Amino acid sequence: MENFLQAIDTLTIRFALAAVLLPLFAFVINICLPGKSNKAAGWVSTLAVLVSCALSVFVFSRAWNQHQVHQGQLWFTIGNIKLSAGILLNNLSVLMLLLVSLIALPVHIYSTAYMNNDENYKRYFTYLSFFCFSMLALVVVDSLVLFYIFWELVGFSSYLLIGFWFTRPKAILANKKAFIMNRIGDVGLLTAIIIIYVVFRTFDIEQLFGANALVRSTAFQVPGGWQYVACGGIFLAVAAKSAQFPLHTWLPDAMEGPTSVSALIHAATMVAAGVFLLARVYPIFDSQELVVLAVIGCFTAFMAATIALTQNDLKRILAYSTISQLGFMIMAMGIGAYASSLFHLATHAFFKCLLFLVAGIVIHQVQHIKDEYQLDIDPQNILYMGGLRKKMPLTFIACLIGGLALVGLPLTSGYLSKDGILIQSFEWAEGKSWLFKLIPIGALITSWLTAFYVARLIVKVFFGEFRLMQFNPHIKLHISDGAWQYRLTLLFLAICCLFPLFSLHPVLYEHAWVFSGFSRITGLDRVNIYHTIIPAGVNIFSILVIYWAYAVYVRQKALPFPESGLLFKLSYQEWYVDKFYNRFIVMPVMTLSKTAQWIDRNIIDGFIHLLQRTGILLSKIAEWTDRYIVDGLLHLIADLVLGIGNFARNFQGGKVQYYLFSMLAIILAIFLFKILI
Amino acid sequence: MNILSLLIFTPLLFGLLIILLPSAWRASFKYIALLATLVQLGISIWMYLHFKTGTAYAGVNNEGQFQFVQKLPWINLDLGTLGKMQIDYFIGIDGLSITLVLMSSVVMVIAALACWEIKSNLKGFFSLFLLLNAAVIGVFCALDFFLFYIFYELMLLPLYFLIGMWGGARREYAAIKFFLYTLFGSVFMLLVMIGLYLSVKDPATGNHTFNIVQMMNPANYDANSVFSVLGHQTLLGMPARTVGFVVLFIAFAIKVPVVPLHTWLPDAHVEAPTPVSIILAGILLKIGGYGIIRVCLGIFPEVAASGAFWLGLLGVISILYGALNALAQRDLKRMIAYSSVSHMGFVLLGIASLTAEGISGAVMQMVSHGFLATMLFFLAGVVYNRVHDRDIYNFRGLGTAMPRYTTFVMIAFFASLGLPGFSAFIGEAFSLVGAFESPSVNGALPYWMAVCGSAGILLSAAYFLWTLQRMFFGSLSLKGGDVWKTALVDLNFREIITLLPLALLTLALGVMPSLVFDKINDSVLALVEFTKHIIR
Amino acid sequence: MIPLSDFLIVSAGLFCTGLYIILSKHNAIQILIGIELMLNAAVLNLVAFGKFDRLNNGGQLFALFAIVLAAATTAVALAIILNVYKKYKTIDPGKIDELRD
Amino acid sequence: MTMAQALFYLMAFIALASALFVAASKSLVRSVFMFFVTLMALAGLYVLALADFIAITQIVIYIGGILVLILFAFMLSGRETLANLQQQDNRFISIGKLPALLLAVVFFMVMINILFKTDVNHLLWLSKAIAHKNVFSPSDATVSNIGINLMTRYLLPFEAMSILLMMALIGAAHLSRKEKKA
Repeated sequence: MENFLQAIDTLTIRFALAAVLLPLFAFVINICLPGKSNKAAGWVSTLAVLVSCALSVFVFSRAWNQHQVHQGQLWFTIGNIKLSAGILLNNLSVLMLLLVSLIALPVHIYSTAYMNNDENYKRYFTYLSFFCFSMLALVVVDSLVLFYIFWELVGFSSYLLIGFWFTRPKAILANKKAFIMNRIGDVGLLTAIIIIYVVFRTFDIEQLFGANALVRSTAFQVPGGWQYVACGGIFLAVAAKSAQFPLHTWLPDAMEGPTSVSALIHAATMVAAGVFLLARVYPIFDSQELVVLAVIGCFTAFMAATIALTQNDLKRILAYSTISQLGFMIMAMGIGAYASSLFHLATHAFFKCLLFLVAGIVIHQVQHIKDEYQLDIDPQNILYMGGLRKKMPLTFIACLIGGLALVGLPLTSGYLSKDGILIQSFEWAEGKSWLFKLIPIGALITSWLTAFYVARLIVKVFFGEFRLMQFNPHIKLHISDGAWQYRLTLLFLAICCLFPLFSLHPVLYEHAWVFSGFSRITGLDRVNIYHTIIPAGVNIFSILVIYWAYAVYVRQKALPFPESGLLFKLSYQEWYVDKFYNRFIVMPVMTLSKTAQWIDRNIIDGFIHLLQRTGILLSKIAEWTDRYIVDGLLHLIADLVLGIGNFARNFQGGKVQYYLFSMLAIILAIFLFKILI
Repeated sequence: MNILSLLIFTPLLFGLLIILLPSAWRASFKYIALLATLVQLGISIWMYLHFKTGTAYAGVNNEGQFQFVQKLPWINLDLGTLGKMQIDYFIGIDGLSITLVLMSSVVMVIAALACWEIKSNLKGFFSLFLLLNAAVIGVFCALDFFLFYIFYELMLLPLYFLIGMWGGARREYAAIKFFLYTLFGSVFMLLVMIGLYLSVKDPATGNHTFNIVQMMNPANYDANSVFSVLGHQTLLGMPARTVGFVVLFIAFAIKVPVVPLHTWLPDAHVEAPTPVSIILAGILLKIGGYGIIRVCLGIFPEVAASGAFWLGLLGVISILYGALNALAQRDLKRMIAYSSVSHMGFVLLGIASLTAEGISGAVMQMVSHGFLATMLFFLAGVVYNRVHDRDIYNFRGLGTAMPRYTTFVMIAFFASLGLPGFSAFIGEAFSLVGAFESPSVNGALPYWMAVCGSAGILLSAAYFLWTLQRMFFGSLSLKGGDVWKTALVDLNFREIITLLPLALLTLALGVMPSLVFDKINDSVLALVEFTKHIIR
Repeated sequence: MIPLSDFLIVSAGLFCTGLYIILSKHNAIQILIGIELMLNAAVLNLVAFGKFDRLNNGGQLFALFAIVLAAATTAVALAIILNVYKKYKTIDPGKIDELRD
Repeated sequence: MTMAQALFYLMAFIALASALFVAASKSLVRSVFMFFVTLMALAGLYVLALADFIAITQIVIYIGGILVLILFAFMLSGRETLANLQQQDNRFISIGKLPALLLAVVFFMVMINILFKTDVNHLLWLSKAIAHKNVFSPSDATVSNIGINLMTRYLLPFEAMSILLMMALIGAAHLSRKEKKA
């Protein structure tokens, strides 16, 4: 029986491994394919994802709510540690595996149409496959080192895809920013992993955080409070990857990448990796640290929602809404709503992906018009759009479903997950001081803000008149829902945004099957009033807000706050965070580096040059001594000899009589000498 | 014939051949040099494959455990009452050196392929090149301090001429700076070497000896000698062994280079011709790290342990300071040179941790940096050869003009900034693991150092990405206009076959670090055990 | 009997006079005369000492040889002086200084 | 003082005085003629030294040969030469000649000094010669003895001398010949 189970487990592991590795094969095949825009690349990648999606479904069915499966193999030995590489399949990882492959599949199909005219078609799918591989691997690996590796690889593939159109200056600035901000998180994660390793002497996730985990049994204590550094590091990693305050600013910029990429990476999967990381290492946090998480998540959700209110770029609005929703998830983690957070992660992946794909179609169509009439407009600006619901009905309906799910109206999946979080947050704040109450209230306000900006977006894009007409009345609109790839994916995702996929009961979130998979569940019992009053209150008020927005933007009623007001500016300028970073972080670092360079040039090299000059001076002194004192002595002797010689030369006057005279004089001198002595 | 001697002297033989051939055959010299390096590579691969692992082959302080050993009496002078002078031709390798030897052989092949750009005075260039080659391998293999020193000095001479004669505009300045710096280090090393010689006696013969392995055993020191472990002699008011360690460390730190002693490196790298830059960055810097491990740590372990804080501090300063400097550079080669300073800081940090993970990480980082620096300098050479300009601001959008080149640049840059999957990640990560582990294991380093070290990873991302963005992305726009546009052709076949193995090697090491760790693990454990033992 | 020393003193006087002429005159012929004077001083010495060699007549015979040689010398010297004059248009030996360093 | 002694001092005075005149004379011709007087006085001194043959030879060769040769050379060489040869600045004592004079005087003193130091009159070999009666007496006939000695004992120097003399004469003739148009 044991062996039999073992065999089944091995099979599951192999399937999971195949699901992970298939995109890698697609990546390698795509690299080897000839040509820049080889259409085969798209099909290779899509096929790989299709198969891994099927395998994921299979693995999910085998592993969901079963005992966890964990197999590994020795990777390498360093010192006395043996590092293994392996796959850990538990409820969390199979859920994510399924989710990622399920989202990736429609995006791939969509991309084959969306990128059809791009000259770097092959490169796009190469990158995309690489991303899928990294992301799938990230969710199933069993060791923190491997986790870190794929954590960074997803960041890297996101870098590649944001800068896919690398000739656009904005795109390459955005991908640099994204990578560096993610790097901050990576450094934090690396630090945290190493500290965890130093304390527990293992990288294995199951041993660390599993059922009988080390983290639970042993207190996570490091002398000097370094466990807080580890938690801070993890938090940094989460904030960077999931775009939480203060590291959120890369995500709106990352919208420079192709829209399909934004849908997959920057809405559904990669940004959710931060939440996934939290779920993985959840036991490491104690209650205080969780409060910090909740505060940050709530603040981010609120801030991003306020920014989304005034943005005009279609994708930026969605990006901020993503940040806001991720804030919800982090907050849910912080308040202990572990399962709700993951549930929201799953539902959010579908509806946000759907919204992005819709945005992609709209932008594509506007881009066509722009190219056709040579207009100088930004195809992503919603101020130029309007009235598209008649031209592209399917898109409109899909967008409506996605939008309603995002707002969290009943019958959608978003309602189930979001209200769950809200209810649990009120329950959590119960019995705590009023300061803690701010968190659920903030979340509540945020959900109403969400309703407003979603309504604004849909109204501006799909209702009213097509505003480009005002610029150029000759424009003929021959736009439609587009290719079958578009329709298919929208249909699929729109269905996934409705409640039946997650819960058979349309109103009560507690019935969602996701909750059955995770043991740490609180607040499922309808013990208090919140379970009724909050969904009702939220939704009624949301509908009012939507109507208000409709009134403002369609009926042209006055704006609730003027465009010159401080609040509007704060929102429009994205709370000045980027400007703050530029001034207070980027500039000082650049100054520091210039200073370092100056030190190098002038102080260290200056010291060397001083030594050199001293050496030269010494050698000059030595040379002077040599020339004027040592050589001087020699020259003195030489001059003396020369003088004597010249003196003697005078006798050689060629005058015979002088010769004779001198000769005789000398003889005489000798004589006299002889005589006198 | 011992295979290790063969490895060392093969290039010398080929160098002799080049000297003997008439100059009219100069076109063939580069092929001869390439052949020499390929033969050498073959030998070292053979050695790598036949290298035995296991605790019985750990080496380090156990003479019997070294492999491919050759020990011949070399200089034996009877000095009468002063005893017998005993200098052996003693070579052998253990886990610490095998990977570096293999890495050097690979880098040498690449450097030989980069020699295609050399156009003047080929005979001189290639004979010096091969002489350098022999000396470098010799340093990694020598186990007799005297022999080590000879090889160490023998490296200097060809390098001086290679930089000074075939270098760029300010080559004389760079060559002299390089020469003075390294000479400064090695002169003092000579003094310590002689001090050690006079302190150590071969237990078998009772003679003084230069044998490095025997210098590691405290029992071999004369009780009253200068460097005696138990004698506690002082020099200039400081413990003699501390002085010895510091002097040796400075000598190797110049080579590494560690921050206050690093300014020769940017100048030498920038002015040197590409193959010499490759050798400088790829191999020479590793000799510093290798020397610190083998000599400083091996002979003076207790001083290293007590001074680990300062070593670590220097390492961290190198990491951060080098990275900040790299961020401020405009010259591509200078930027890479400073990045080398930063990356070699991890080596020092890893060594200073005195843990198995840290030292393994340091060795891994050296091997990895060997390949990556080679790749980076080769790539910088590619663009410089085409347009004779390296200013980052003068290029934009090379990605569209030279897609293959840009691909390799991206691989090299991302591998260097520590992207997982490439070898540098493993090296840096495990150096940091060592540094983090150190406070709880031996208390050598505080935690904050490791944290500062990891900040270096962040900065390296900043300068590499900035360069990528500024130089390779965006729309094509060059300072030299259309002239440059025609000159900047994509990589040719030779360049691709040079770069491809490097890219694959660094990838392979990143995916399978066991290629390195399996070979070095026993030695590193033995070294750590040995240092612990001595300290106690 | 005239003492030998008196002869020698006279001879020395003549010799020194000749020496003076040689050193001080600017005329080659006068210098030649000075030389002859010195020769004669020598011959006087020979003759004076020759008085004490009756058997072999050494002093007298060599005085004879000296006189004959002086004659030959003079002849040659005069020829040289004339040639020198032809070439340099002077017979002042002080002005013929091509041997000067 | 015997007659001989008186004559000796007279002759010596004439010789020295005329020699000094030669040295002092401004005129070349005069000095040549005064040199003639010196030579004659010397010949007298030879006679007083009991060397009559030498005295005769002196008169014949010196006065008859050399002096005449000088005068002839002097006179035969044309007007120009003559005028040139005569032009000279010949003061006996002048600043330029002072060193020469000084030297000559010192030389003279040295020689005299040596003469007295050696005590020439009582040299060993002179005493022996006197003892062996190897000294001329004023009555001796010397010429025959000279002839015998010249042909026997001094034959080789005599022959050598004759060849030398001939060479000198030929040389002199060659040197003084008129050069053909070269």
